[in-house]
Amino acid sequence: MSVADETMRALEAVLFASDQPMTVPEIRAYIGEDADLAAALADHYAGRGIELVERGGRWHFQTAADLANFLRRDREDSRKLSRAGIETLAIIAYHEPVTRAEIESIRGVQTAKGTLDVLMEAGWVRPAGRREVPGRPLTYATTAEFLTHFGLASRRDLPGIDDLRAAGLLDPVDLAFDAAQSGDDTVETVTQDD
Amino acid sequence: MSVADETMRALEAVLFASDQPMTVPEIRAYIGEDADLAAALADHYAGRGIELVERGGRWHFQTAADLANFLRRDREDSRKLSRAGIETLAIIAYHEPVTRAEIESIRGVQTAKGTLDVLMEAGWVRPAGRREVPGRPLTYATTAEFLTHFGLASRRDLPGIDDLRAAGLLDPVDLAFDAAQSGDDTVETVTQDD
Amino acid sequence: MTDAAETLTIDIDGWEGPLDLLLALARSQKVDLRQLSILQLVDQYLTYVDEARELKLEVAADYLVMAAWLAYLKSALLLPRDPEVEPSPEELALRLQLRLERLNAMREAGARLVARDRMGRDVFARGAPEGLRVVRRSRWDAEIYDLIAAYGRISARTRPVMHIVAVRPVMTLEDAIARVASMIGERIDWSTIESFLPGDASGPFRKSALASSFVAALELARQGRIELRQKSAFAPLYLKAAER
Repeated sequence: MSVADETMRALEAVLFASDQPMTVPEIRAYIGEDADLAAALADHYAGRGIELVERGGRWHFQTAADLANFLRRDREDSRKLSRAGIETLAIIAYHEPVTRAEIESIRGVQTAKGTLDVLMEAGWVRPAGRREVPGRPLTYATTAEFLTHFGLASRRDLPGIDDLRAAGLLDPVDLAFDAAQSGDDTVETVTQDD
Repeated sequence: MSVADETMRALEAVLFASDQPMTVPEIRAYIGEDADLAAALADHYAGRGIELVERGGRWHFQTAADLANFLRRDREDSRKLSRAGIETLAIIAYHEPVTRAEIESIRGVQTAKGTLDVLMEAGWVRPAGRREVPGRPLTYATTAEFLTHFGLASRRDLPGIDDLRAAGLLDPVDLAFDAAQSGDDTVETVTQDD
Repeated sequence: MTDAAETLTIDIDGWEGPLDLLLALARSQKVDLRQLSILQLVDQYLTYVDEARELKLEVAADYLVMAAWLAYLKSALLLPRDPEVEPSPEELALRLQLRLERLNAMREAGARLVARDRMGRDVFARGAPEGLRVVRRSRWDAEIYDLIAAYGRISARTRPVMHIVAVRPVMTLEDAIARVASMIGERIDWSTIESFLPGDASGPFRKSALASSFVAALELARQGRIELRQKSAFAPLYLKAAER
């Protein structure tokens, strides 16, 4: 294409600016010339990031189909799991398979539907069949991805209650401190003081 | 440009598909490569019916200006600005950031509330923080969209801004007055009688 | 704007304030604003306002204020200079000229700006962009410590509550009763309650032993097995086996 070709340039501009694919008569109304140039212009764009294509007698520019993957990008927002989320996940990990009612009874607090959704979205929790009791409640279990994320070879690697106690994680001082920090849970003082 | 150059093609497609002008970091988020290619791609389009231009650090495709006559059909200037609007916009663009009082002192007339509103609604003017003087007046400045709309690569491209600055015409009257008083001849010429 | 002076006579509403009108009049002099004749400008303005009033047009107050100020400026420029008057009329004239220059500069800049190739009027963006997509995904973050700490927290909170009383150095009431009862038989005379405490008792244990021994003494006294004596409040408390 000769860059100096005014009609070709006008055709290019008109097709670019149009918000609709255009028929040859429509193009002619703008550039007032033979609009067969469209085919020539299409050749010029062949193999480029932009293509000029004809669909049902109408011409339009579009991005090359093979570049579709560039027109979207994933954005990952790193988000911290809420306290309810991490507690629910811990209960599932320690007690799986476990129903929602059981989770609530262990946590002592109602579990919002959204909390389980988040854990499933994160890929750490999956539905694990129904329990064969009245109501047939759905149970939940952790996934392989859960193990990978937390660096566990298996669920048996999770520290037991005795380990937790030894690590001070059942220590009421920490518990009281946590509660004071987050200000949400009231803490029953479980053990002694001097 | 080598047609086979995948990154160039991707850049072309992304800029073509975007409904907004894009900064280099934004482009990079999509094509994941050095986005300096924009300038090279712009060269490739030079003289064509479509051009790739940079406005305020953001790139976009647009039709070549000299083809306006082909494209104006059925289009009217929907953004007809009042004289007050044009003057106010010019004052903001050439003086930014500028307070409303400063705008009024140049125009010698109060600025109707609607004038600034119209400019902000058009997306050409934005509040630009307060000036740290008594009363902390709000200042105004132009936007990236202003540059895009008026085809300016940056504020340095404002018509005649260098000449105006050199002539002191962007300085406040008080400053210009002091300069004139400190020994040149302008006082004589203004007072002469015909 | 070339024949501004003539069209002015009928169109006062078209002006954006007195400065705008002055600028139009100044431009009608067809000279660089720096060569402007202020006296001529004053005359032009006053004539204009007079004509407008003859036509019984409403003349806004700020135009009249400007007219009065310009009339003063004119007389000051024409009369012999009074060095006492500050600022001098020449300075006032210069300021007016500077203001007109600035307004004129912005007016011309505005005209050049709007005459540019404008988006949507002269140049056009793509009519039907496909648009770019951002697929947002949350990457949830949690550490193994958070997980096990959470479980610890739940366990601590909800496990059957078990009150464990630590092994504390105490003397129970039973021990104290047995101890005081056995020792009292060996005492002939009145003995202070402290003498019934274990010799090595100290700290919290001594306090506990003292308290328990006191309660034990009261219990034994109630049973009639010992007698108590105290001379006054906080005086030493003495114990002796009851005489039967």
